[in-house]
Amino acid sequence: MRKEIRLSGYGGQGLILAGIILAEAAMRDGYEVVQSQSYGPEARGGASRAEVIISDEPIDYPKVTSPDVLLLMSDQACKRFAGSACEGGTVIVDSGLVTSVPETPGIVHEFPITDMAVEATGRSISANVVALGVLNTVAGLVSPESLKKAVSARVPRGTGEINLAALGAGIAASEAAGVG
Amino acid sequence: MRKEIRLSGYGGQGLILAGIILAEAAMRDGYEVVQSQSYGPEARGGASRAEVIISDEPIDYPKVTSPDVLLLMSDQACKRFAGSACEGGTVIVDSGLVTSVPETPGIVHEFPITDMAVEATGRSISANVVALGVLNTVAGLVSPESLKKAVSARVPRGTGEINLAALGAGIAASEAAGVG
Amino acid sequence: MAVPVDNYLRNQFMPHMWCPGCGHGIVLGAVLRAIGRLDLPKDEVCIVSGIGCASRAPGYLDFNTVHTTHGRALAFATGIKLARPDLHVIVLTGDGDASAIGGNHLIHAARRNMGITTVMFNNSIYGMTNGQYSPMTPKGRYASTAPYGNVERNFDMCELVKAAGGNYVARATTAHARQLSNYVEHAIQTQGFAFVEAVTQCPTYFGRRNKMGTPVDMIEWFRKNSVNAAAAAKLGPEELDGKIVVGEFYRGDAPEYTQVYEEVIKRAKEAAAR
Amino acid sequence: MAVPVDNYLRNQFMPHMWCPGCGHGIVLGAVLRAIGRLDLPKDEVCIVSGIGCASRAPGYLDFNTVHTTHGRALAFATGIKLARPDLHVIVLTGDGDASAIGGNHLIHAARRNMGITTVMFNNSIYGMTNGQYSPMTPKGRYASTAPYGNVERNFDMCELVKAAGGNYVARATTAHARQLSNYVEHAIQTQGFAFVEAVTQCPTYFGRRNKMGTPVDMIEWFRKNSVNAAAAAKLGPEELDGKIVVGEFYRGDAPEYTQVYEEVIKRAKEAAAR
Amino acid sequence: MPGRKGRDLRLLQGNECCAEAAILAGCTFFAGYPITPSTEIAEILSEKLPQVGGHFIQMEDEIASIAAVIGASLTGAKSMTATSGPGFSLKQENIGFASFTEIPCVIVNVQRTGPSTGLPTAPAQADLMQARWGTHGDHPIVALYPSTVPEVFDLTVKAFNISERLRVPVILLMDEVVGHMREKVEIPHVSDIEIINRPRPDVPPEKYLPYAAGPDGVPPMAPFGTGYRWHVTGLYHDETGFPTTAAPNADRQMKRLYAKIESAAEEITFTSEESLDDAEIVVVACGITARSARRGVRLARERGIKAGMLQLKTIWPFPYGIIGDIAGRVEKIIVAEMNMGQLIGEVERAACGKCEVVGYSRVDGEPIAPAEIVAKIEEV
Amino acid sequence: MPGRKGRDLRLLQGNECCAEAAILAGCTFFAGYPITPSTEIAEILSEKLPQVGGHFIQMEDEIASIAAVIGASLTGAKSMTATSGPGFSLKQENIGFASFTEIPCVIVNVQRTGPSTGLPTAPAQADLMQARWGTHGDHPIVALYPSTVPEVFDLTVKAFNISERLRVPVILLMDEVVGHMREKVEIPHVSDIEIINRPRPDVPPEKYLPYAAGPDGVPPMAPFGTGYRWHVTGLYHDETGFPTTAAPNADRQMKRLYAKIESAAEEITFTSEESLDDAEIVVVACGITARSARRGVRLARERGIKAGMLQLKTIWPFPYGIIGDIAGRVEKIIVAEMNMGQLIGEVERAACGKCEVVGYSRVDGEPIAPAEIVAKIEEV
Amino acid sequence: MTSAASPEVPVLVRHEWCKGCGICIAMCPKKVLEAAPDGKATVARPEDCIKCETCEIMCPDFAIRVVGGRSKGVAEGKGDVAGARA
Amino acid sequence: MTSAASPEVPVLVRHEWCKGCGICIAMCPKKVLEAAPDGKATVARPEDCIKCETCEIMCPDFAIRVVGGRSKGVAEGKGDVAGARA
Ligand SMILES: Cc1ncc(C[n+]2csc(CCOP(=O)(O)OP(=O)(O)O)c2C)c(N)n1
Ligand SMILES: Cc1ncc(C[n+]2csc(CCOP(=O)(O)OP(=O)(O)O)c2C)c(N)n1
Ligand code: SF4
Ligand code: SF4
Ligand code: SF4
Ligand code: SF4
Ligand code: SF4
Ligand code: SF4
Ligand SMILES: [Mg+2]
Ligand SMILES: [Mg+2]
Repeated sequence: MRKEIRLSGYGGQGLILAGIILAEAAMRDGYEVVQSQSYGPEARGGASRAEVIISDEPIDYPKVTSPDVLLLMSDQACKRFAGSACEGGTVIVDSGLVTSVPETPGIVHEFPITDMAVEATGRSISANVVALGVLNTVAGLVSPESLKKAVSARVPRGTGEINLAALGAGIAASEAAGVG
Repeated sequence: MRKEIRLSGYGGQGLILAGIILAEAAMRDGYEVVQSQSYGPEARGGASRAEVIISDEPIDYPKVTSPDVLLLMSDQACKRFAGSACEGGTVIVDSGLVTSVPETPGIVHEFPITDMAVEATGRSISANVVALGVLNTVAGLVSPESLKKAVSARVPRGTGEINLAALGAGIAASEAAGVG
Repeated sequence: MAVPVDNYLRNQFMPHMWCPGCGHGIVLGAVLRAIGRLDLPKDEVCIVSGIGCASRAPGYLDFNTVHTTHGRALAFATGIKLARPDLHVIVLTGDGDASAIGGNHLIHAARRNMGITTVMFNNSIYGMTNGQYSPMTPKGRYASTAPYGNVERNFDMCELVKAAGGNYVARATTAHARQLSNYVEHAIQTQGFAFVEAVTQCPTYFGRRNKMGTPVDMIEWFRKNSVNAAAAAKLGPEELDGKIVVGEFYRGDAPEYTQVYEEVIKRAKEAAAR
Repeated sequence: MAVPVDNYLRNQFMPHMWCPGCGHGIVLGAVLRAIGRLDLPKDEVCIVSGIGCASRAPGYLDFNTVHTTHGRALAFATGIKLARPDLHVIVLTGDGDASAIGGNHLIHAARRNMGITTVMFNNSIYGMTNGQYSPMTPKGRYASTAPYGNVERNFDMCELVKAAGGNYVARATTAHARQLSNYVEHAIQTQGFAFVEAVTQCPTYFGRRNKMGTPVDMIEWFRKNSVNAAAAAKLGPEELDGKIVVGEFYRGDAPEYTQVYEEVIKRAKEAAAR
Repeated sequence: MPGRKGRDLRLLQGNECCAEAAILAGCTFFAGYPITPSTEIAEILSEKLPQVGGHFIQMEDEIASIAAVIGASLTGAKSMTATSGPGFSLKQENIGFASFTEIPCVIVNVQRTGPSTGLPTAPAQADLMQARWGTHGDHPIVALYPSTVPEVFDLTVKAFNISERLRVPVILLMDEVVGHMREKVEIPHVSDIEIINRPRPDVPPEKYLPYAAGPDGVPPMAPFGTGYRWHVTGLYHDETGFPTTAAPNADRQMKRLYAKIESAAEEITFTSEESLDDAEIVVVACGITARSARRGVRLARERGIKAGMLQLKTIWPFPYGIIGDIAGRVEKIIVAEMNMGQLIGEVERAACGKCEVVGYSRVDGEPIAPAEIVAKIEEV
Repeated sequence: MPGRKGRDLRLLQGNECCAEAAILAGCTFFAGYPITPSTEIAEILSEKLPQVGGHFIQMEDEIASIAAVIGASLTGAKSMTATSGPGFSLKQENIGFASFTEIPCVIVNVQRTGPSTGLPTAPAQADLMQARWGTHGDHPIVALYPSTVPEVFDLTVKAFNISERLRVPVILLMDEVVGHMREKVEIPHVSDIEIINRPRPDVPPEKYLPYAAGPDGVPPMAPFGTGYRWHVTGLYHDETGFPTTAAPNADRQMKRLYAKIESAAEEITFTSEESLDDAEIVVVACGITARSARRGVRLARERGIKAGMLQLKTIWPFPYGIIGDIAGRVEKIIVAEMNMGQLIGEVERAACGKCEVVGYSRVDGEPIAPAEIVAKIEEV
Repeated sequence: MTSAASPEVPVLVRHEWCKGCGICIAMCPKKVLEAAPDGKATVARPEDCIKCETCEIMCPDFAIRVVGGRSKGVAEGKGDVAGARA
Repeated sequence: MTSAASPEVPVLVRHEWCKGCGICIAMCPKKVLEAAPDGKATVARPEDCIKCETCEIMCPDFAIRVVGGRSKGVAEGKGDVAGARA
């Protein structure tokens, strides 16, 4: 098993942290894992991206080429990465931010992620963790317990509660949507 | 024919200039020539040295190993280089400056070179050119005409006369001594 | 005839790569307006920079432009100016570029009084590398390499350049964009080395780390915490602590380097002719 | 208890390599007498130099000594001081070493206020490489790379170090060997960065090229052309032209770097314990 | 944060891991100047070093950084700096000084695509030769090259140990990709980490000859300020440490410096291999490329090709012997690297015509993928 | 001072000759920082350049010197700097910049015994590999290496010509001995000296693509301030000169840089040989060592040994082909060099096992004498 | 290419260049400008504009041009931003 | 090892270290010192010495030691050389 996950949006959405949390959850589940992210000009202004590879054997090639799971949290991210999803892969879109989803080989699931975050925690900044909840529920990557532990371990001090709420909101919404 | 000449004394005696003049004279005579000199700490305080190789074929190895002609103008120079002369080579010593000549495989010719310079030109600084006159007369390296031209071309502006006088004094003295 | 700013931009590369609200664009605008008022022919302007966010400026400008190595802009510019004294050579540099790795070239260009205008975009941080402290980061401020607060004092770059021998020295902030532009204009008009420190906001790193709010908040902060030179002269060190002194601090009239070197050429040619 | 100078020499390497009449030995004597009066334990003194005639000093001194790379003495010294704040770190450097290639490290050491005493042996020339002009060669003087007279102005290094943030700044010449020694003593006692410029004679290159006569003549020249700081304050720039201003110019009390860093360690340990 | 089974499992970025490993290896001093993609090492150490009573300083440039590191090392502190291409170029003069004066220190170069400013956030493996030859004059150097984050841990510790043991600057070459990616690392308990400290004199100060080496060629080193007053110079020096221009000494000194590395070559040469035994085609690679090479070789085996791979974790001293042996028993060696061909020169030299050596290069800022390796294996 | 037969025969020091040749080659700009044993070049140019209306400046260090040289070259001035080991190390970052941005310039390195401060007035040939690999990242470079003062003249002129022709920094490696010795040189009349100038655009400014190269891989270069406003950057850039991070461009750009040198390799490879035709043992050497090798080979021939020699005047690009050919027809190659073995690595690579390659090194600051060469020839 | 199509609009905002930093909006002494839903500047009260050029000078993105401004894009003058707002 | 063997000589010159620069000779306020034929310093008029230590402080070669000087080789005090000579 090798799962490639790409989280993309714009700088400031916290997607790199989301990638780290997901990777750490996978590690807690005993998987091999590699997490990486975009640097360079695209990290400033343009599309930002975090990538995670989860595998049950050592990961040789650490780059994501055609993600099994793709999170798209901006129009620019869509433009750049929608086509990169693997055939039949899971594509999660923040429907509140993305105005139109370009063609993609994956199967699109739309959630108003940022709006959900505002609703659940009052802060749009926790959209990254909401997204994690959604994404993991839809794609079934790691155990919910590990994900929770990883969230607690990695979010900034004092934001644990809020972020667990965000995670819960994401999980609940996707379960409710019947895609979990 | 390959002749190795080493001029040695202390910094400030102008022996590097003397080496250049000798080399230039040899060049004017149509010889191949290499001139080099000491750098490094020994140039400051310790024994200074200039070397000339004159040859009628291209000079491959440009270092002097056992000089055919050796000029010694200080005790330190004697100590360091007297032994380096080749068997039967010409060794010219400034008898006014050198207190004792160590053993040498060469044949020693003593001249009070610096005193001669003061006598001939009133200036000890022209001892280097006096030495050239002596050395060339004794060892017969280059034509006197070329030597004169080289002196005129290389000594500082306005010192031509004095230096030609010095050269003449050196030539005369060695001729008088019957070693020319 | 004044030339509008747009005329100096390589529009095809806009929008530029600077973050939203980054003050570098305001400083660059001030520079371009100064060039426009002086109506310098584009072909006679050479812009040189080092490496950093600020140093990306030349790529957007329709002059002879060089984006060199980190800290070395003034050394490259010195070669350009000496080989072509008729060019207007302007160095656009960051605080790290100019005061850290490039500090030596700065003081030597000032000492030689090279006819170069230097505008230092001082955002008190290494922006390009994501927010480490620079020699212009005030003591106590936070940065990614100063997690416990910066223990180093910042240079007073204007004092330093003056002490090194520069002929023109001034400072303004993005809250003083008009003066800033005037200072740059005066700097370009200076014969000899001219230095303008432009205090500017990096909301992304300096602002965020130090909880300074939005770009607008940062500009407001500059405005509130600035004192002009005349007023500053009447204040004591405690009162000036944490304040930004703005103004034109020095104008000298030492001869410019390349002009002096023309003398050398004259003398040398005479000597050679003899 | 004062310790005599001889005790600090590595006698086996004497006589030293400096030319007859070279002022470097006088400056070094002044430094050693200061150390002797302060009675610093040899094991607690670390002497650091760069490259040049002046920088050969440490080889002759019976302390912890490092002869580093050209211009970098202060950067090496910064590492030594920060890792061992209890050592007395003294940098002996030439004008080329400190003001040319090493200029940046000098201003940054001053800005950081590193607890280092720097004595710059200023003979206005690159001695070791046979007499090229340095950033301390006065305008108009001759050097092997200034055959038509030097076109560059020299730094006022004391001003520069002060502007950069040093806590102690003084200048004397070999004609003022006693003051010089006192200044070095004060420098060593300074908490923070201390800088003493020792104007000294290079008879071999600077003297000879500029027809300044014997070493004695050069010392006399220094004496005649020196003005003390108090007197200088009353003179105009023309009157001061070509003069050497000697004296103690500045004493500051900014906290020393390694002491401030101790605070960081304290805070960090607290943070880690939390 | 212990993981399952009580092990200290951590998800660490390569750069972060390097910083953690440095501290566990005993590093107490870091001086640096920020540069992508190495900066995280400095950032993390600025936070962690003072926590253990160590010192962090951001210097005015890279030249000053390596100088401060050497200075600190003179006082006995295990010292490190980290940089990338442009900074590595600037450090070269003082790396030569450290090599020649035998002051231990570790220099991390997280490589990016050069030359010049290049592509600051893209990976390349083009500073391999510079790591060996970047400074002027003959000089000994050691360079290690991890390909995974756990290897970063291991080789960072080894870098300090080798540096201390042999009194030589050790360069840790890293790929941008490795520096910036997070992987699972098991951090050993500090008591399980082998730590080597520089040899100290066992004679009293009056008897101390700072450059008199034992049979292993490594002279004992007394920290400054401990009663041993010695002299350090970048001039040729004899056993006393004082300069001499004597030709026989120069010869002796230089040859000892080379010999001390040579005689330890075996203990400091680290490689890792895959299916080498019966391989007919062997891929030689290092760093991130070695991962793809490993996968590529497995895929090739699946297709029935007798492929193998050799990962070089020690680049300098170069394992000529090991590669020469392999060259003698295989048909082809493929050297895969992210540059215009650097390692391949050394491999060709080592192979000495015993087998064909072909290169596979990529120089566009993208890592080489396993499929490319397979294709190359199939092609040759 | 015309010599006999109206020729301009002069007795010149190597460094002096380099300065004279530079001016005759069209050099109008020099920036440098003094360092033994190269300083005379600066000293002479400080006097002579203003005499021809050129500019000399002594910068604050070597980094600034090469930067100023590149800056001046941007305005169209043929520019040069001169240094020795420590300064050469410091210049590396900006040499990479010049190589990558294709700004012509000549860098003289009069080598001394390194590493670090080493033996500042003693010769060594230990910056050979640094000349190729001193800066980070892949980059093209050319390096020439004279062995006599007349060759200094010739190769200095060629250095400028190649630099202009290929828009590449050219390194002139010299031995301290050659830089400091005086020999007879015949200075050609200026009209007899072939001078090559950098390609200039033949299109109007609006059509100018500063990095669009013709078939020879060399793009035309417009001096700053002549109406062509273009952008120079050390980032990867496309034909327009503006930065791009696109991977295919990076690949294209780097490969063009290598190809432009490769395609000119023949015209820029200079060697000199002695009795190669029927030689069984060949000595390969450069610089001052080549002189002893030549004499040594003659002496060996006198003793009936079929010896020959190959002098490399172009070190980079390395003449692998020429040496490979020789290796194919001789029994042994002896590589004589004043270092711990640098050239020999390249020779071994070129020989590729076709003949035995043995080294003869001297690392004590003294040149290799002809007798040593003879002895080595006899020994192998 | 600008958000102002009608000729009487005194201030042009180059929408593709604007990054929505809000500086012009905050600095305009007459509150002429406002943020659009995407955060970028729009001219909300053109009639209030006094053509002081503060917005143009303060825009870090060269995204604002005051039509027929006094100084033709090379604004000079005394007084800092505070002055302009006062 | 010194040119002064008898105990009453107030100034010792280390002959092997002296380079004959003449500084001590010129600077001595009492003309105690003179140049020997080899240029090196000798104590010509020991009886005139006032032990001011100027010679010791001014010797660049550490070749002079004033016996029982006030400051035991760590001379301090006010006044420059001119002062000492006055
Ligand atoms: C030799 C070298 N060292 C370090 C770097 C990394 N670097 C790039 S930009 C920069 C600092 C930029 O700061 P500043 O000059 O203040 O400009 P800003 O980004 O803040 O505008 C650094 C350290 C480099 N490119 N080259
Ligand atoms: C990197 C480097 N550049 C240049 C040199 C050559 N060099 C040695 S000493 C020196 C100048 C010394 O001048 P200064 O510091 O004034 O000392 P002085 O010899 O005058 O006492 C120079 C340029 C060097 N050793 N290293
Ligand atoms: S990082 Fe800071 S300096 Fe750089 S563009 Fe962004 S705001 Fe401006
Ligand atoms: S060259 Fe000058 S500075 Fe150097 S030792 Fe001689 S006199 Fe002193
Ligand atoms: S010109 Fe002045 S009033 Fe008009 S919109 Fe701009 S800032 Fe406001
Ligand atoms: S200041 Fe410029 S970038 Fe910012 S909101 Fe206004 S128009 Fe847009
Ligand atoms: S101590 Fe004073 S008086 Fe005595 S010899 Fe020395 S200088 Fe002259
Ligand atoms: S000052 Fe010193 S070196 Fe000079 S003559 Fe006197 S004793 Fe000798
Ligand atoms: Mg900045
Ligand atoms: Mg000096």
